[in-house]
Amino acid sequence: MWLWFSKLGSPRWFYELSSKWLPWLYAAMIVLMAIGLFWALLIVPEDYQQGQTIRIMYVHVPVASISLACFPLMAVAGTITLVWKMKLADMVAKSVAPIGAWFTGLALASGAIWGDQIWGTWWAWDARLTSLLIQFFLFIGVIALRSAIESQDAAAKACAVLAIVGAINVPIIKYSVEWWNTLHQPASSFSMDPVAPNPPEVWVPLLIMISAVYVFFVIALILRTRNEILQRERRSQWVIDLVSREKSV
Amino acid sequence: MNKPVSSHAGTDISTWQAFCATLKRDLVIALKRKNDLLNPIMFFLIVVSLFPLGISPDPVELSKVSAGVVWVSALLASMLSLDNLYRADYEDGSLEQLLLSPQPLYFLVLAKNIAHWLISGLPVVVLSPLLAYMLYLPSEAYWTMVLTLLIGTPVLSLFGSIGVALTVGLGSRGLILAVIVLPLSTPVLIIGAKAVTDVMFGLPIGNHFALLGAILALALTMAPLASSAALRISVN
Amino acid sequence: MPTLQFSSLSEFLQMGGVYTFHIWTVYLLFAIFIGYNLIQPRMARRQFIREQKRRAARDAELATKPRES
Amino acid sequence: MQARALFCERDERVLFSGLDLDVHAGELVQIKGSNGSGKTTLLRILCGLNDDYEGDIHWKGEDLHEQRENFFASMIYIGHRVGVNRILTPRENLRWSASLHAPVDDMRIVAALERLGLRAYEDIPCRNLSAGQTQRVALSRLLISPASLWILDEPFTTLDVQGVKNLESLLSEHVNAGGAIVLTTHHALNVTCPSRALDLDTRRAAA
Repeated sequence: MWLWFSKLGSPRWFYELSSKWLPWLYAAMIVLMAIGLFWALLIVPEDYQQGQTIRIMYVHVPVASISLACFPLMAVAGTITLVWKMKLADMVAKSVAPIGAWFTGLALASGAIWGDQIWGTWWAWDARLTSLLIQFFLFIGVIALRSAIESQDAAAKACAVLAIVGAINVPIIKYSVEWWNTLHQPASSFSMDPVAPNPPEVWVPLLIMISAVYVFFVIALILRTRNEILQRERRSQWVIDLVSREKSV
Repeated sequence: MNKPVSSHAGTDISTWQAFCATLKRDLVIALKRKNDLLNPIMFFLIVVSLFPLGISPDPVELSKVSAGVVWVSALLASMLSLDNLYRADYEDGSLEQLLLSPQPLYFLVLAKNIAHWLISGLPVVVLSPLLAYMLYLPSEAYWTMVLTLLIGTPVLSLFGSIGVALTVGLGSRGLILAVIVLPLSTPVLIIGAKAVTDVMFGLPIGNHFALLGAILALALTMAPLASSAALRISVN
Repeated sequence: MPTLQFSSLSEFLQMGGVYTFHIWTVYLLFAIFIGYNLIQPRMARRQFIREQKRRAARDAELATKPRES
Repeated sequence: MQARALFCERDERVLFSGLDLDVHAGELVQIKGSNGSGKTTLLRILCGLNDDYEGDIHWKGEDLHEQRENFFASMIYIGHRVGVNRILTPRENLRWSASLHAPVDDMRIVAALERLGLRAYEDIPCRNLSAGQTQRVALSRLLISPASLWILDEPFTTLDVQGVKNLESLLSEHVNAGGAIVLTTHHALNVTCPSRALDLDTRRAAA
């Protein structure tokens, strides 16, 4: 197992493997996204309560749920960097941070817009939106720390520690925000997590959308990690050959 | 009488002595630099007195926000004085001596955090009733506020120590410290401020303290470990 | 074919009239979000390759004509 | 202490690779090399402050990482930044750094300061001392610590002629008494004890 694990760690092996997988991932994303969007926009019936705005759910819920996964993923990559000193894990951790910030940002925007027609204001201190907001600050903190430290591996370890500390705090922040919020406002009249009470023709397209956005997440992560690999291995021979093979752009 | 160094029994005693010596050293340094003692207190006073100017002098208005104002100012005051926790030691090399000590770094970092809390956290707690009075906080909420601050401010110091340990090697560290530390301290702020406001409405606040205690326990065990790891990285 | 909710394109664009703006801004943001995160890495890669090519060319040129010390 | 095949790279520049270094009791090893040749980095790696290297280091036969406490207990490192707090007095500084290793009573602290010519300066805040005197405060830590291995990074800078002689006799005493020293310095070292030099520049040229 150990050989496999260390082989997995070599950036070049990851780069070549990802070049094989990328076309398939793109195909899967396009198919899933097409079906999901078509279904969500055109076929899902109007919701008796929120009308057409239920279609916003098909963007907000997938993006929000994956943004919640970004921080733990960054913490795991950070732990691997700290414990096994694997360069690739740090490259993944460095690439996850901006993607996580993007996901959380979009989740915030779509959540606020969706909430607007319930609370009548663009921003309401709803529990979910607030914990997304704080998570967004945590991501910005990691990115700021990453760019502040010049030397590559000191930044890697420092961000790993911050990612781990942050990942431990995300659930605490989530519950304290929810605990703080629900006591003031009655739980919002309709539930944002749709899977439970809604009929299948509503949550089936949602599952498709979630998987589509998930594949997109994997693609975006791979693309950024590949750039990171090229950047850090630019002196090694295989990158030089690769550059010479590329047609001059 | 020179204590044997590596005998196991010896290390437990000398760990305690190293802990006390570091604690005493930091307090002595703070006492010698008088203005470092005043900074957190003055900052706390100024920030709190800014709020009535910003909101309104009307007592009813102020008493509603007083708990939040005191808590946010306490948070910012402890954040402000975090910076010189490791900065001076990093610059003159004592931090390296700290890392090279055979005693577990956990206790030494804990000693420094406690010293920092005594310098910046405790004065804020002691001073908070005066400021609460200024903000027309209802009298029955005083004790709750002092108690929540007493439990909350150490957590701010402990989490802050992680942030400052991560950024000790950097040049521009003020902003990054805030961006890293403040999100981590939001739970304490939420629960603390809520406990005080809930007491004002006469609601039970038993579980508020349970939560605060739990977070303090977590911070006490986890934060120094993270700070030690961060220090080893920054001094690398 | 499952029943379409909207009979005509214009009705689809109206999206129920009341919250047209909301729904379409969310989907616009979604499109920008997907587009940016797919295109930006590719642009960065192209930029990287252009840089490396220029560096390789410069190194090659330096190697051929020995610099007078 | 045995270091095997040390490799260290700093900002894409290889400082040294495949470096072996043995330090035995009763020996002084001087690391020579031009500025930026990696002397300080090597010392920081040996003393465990910097773990960005490949290769392994053994202390008394066992791997360093396994027994950090014993190693730290019997090693003392004085770097460019000597670790003397400017607000505290020499006495307070020494009491604190002693407590990190092995607490000692005041008598030995005063004796150590006296040995390095700081007799009347025990209770003056270090910010009023000259650089040379601050350096001596740091060096007096060597006298009160039970450490057998001294790792000193350019200990002679800022010392006056008397200070240099004083320190050289101190080093010889320690080595002859069975201690080991690894140090870097730019001036011609004359110590009355077995010593050898390792020049990083010639080593790199040869490699």
